[in-house]
Amino acid sequence: MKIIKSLLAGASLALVASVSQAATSGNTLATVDPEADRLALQSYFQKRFPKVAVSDYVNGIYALDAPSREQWQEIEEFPPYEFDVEEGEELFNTPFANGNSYADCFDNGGIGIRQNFPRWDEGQGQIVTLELAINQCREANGEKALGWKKGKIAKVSAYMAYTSRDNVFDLQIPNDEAKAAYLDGKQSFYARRGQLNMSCANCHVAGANILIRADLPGPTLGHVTHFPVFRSKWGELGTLQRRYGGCQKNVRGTPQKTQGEKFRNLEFFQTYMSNGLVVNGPGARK
Amino acid sequence: MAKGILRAKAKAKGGNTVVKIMAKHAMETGNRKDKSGNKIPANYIQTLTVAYQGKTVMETNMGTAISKNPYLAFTFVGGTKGDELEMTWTEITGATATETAKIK
Amino acid sequence: MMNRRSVLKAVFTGGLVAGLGVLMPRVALAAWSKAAFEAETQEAAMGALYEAAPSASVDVTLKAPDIAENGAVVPISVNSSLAGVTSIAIFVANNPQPLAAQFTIPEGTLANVSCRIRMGKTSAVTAVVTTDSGSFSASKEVKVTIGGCGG
Amino acid sequence: MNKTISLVAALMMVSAGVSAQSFDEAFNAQRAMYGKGHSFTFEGQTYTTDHPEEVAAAVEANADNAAKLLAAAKDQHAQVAAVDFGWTLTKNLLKASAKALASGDFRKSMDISAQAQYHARMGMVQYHQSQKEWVMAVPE
Repeated sequence: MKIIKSLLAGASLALVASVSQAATSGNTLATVDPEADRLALQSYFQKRFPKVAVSDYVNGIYALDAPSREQWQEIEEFPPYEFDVEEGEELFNTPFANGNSYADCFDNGGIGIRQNFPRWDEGQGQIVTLELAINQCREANGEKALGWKKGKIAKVSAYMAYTSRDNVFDLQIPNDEAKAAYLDGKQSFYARRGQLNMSCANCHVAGANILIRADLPGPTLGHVTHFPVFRSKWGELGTLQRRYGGCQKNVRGTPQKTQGEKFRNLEFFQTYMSNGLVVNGPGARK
Repeated sequence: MAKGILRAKAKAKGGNTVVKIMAKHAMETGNRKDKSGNKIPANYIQTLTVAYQGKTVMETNMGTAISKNPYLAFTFVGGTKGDELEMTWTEITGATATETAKIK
Repeated sequence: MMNRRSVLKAVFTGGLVAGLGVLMPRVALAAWSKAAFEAETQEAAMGALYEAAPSASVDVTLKAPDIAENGAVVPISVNSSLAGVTSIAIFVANNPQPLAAQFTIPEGTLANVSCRIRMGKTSAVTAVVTTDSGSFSASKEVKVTIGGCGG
Repeated sequence: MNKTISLVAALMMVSAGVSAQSFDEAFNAQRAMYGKGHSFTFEGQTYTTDHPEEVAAAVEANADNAAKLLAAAKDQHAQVAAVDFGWTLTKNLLKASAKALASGDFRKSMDISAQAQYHARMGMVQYHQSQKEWVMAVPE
């Protein structure tokens, strides 16, 4: 918590400078400024919802809408994802046929590391999400890759997130290739798609907490911290990229490929925007 | 303890015990249809009884309107940390089991 | 079914008349009433459980959202300050089977329960609390909406 | 309070401030109000609210023309799919058009092809926009 507070103080000091910077943080590798983007987004939400602490954005729409928050808190009394975390732990600790296990593939035995994903992988030359790393781990040990969107992969990911709760996201952009991935993700975030001609930003920046029919879209700040998510609509756990595909379908666009480069870069951009916030996944949503 | 379908959080506090129970169960209503249009037969938990030291402290009868993964919270007077609660559930199919949870 | 229903009623009335409500109704209520749970109207469900229609009471508190986030999982809490509560039941008028749940409250258990219910559409939700001296209710309309994001 | 504003209104507010109406804006407004086949004037000139695809489809309904339009729509759809900006309903339109063509209902097939091609073309427009216009998207 302390870390969050000091980050906050830093953010508010840098506010004035960052806003004007954001306008010029461009769409070329030379001009894009991820840190300015992040601070501009924070300041945007702080201006719109002055009473909401930045650290509360990890709770998504529940940070902004009191009636939904009340119901969500009731649900969190005994969250529906608890079974999944339990099963995820079991899966995580079950050795592969070759005797290795997930723990062997990750730093710190895979415990408390959710905040480091997605990350730029120098060897692979691409962004690696936690789910991609899970399947790469399986394949490296002669196991079949899991389906990307739900079921076992979501459970393992949920358990890994659960062991990382309260750890602070601090994604790094170590080189220009990583920056290019960030830029690509940013582009996707602001690209209008589908018959409804909407971008992620339409609903989750300007449209946050504004009714779309009967739904209140959550703010993009803190959007990714609570994934994977047990969504009441799904009645089960699902990964962030399952939701990405769902959103793209909702605007009547053909969804992009799950764990394809576009979605991984988008996840990288979105998670970078939430740097400084804590892991609170898995979460429960409507 | 073999893992059943129930998870319970029971906390002794100020002379009372607050019990929260969730069951892993789809609670099929019998009103839903599968992809080929056939009715999915009803299969839901009908009763859930909680006993403490042989005395029933809560008895729940459930219908089709209870959500998937049913949740129940209540409070009874008494209860000591470390003691066990006995929880018995019965499905509409007749399946039944008793599971236990410790008061914390 | 008529048998169980009339037994129920008989025990209930008997309990009231003889003042044995402390013990008797509990035994009867413990049985899962097919007539009540499979009834397709709220009147029928209530008729299967209660001798007389419950009267509204300020001593019954029903906590439910104004607008449900998701009709599949609507958190509901009921509590009552009435003395001698023996059971609490929850009805959703517009559901295919309106009786959602029935809780038997033995002595020593507080008249305060929470659960999560399904609601097919906007409906009145009614909590009925039964005590030695009758049945009392509280109602609230809970709106169930169709979502914009693939809802 | 802000919740009573519809999202559409909110989005419009973001783009408000652009004063002069461009041709595209005028066209879209007229199209939204009157549908296709309506005439309007813009800066002294008269235009119709038809999409170019609809104009192209306003030729004699025969097997040859219908097949050509369907092929063009499929081609455009393949292009937009390649850049990952396709719309969900387009596939079914193409199927419906092919079905109408097979059953000899050329007019119907051509109208549906026009719609499908419009979808695919707009997807391409979105793709090109995404390459340049997203940068100012963090509202001030």
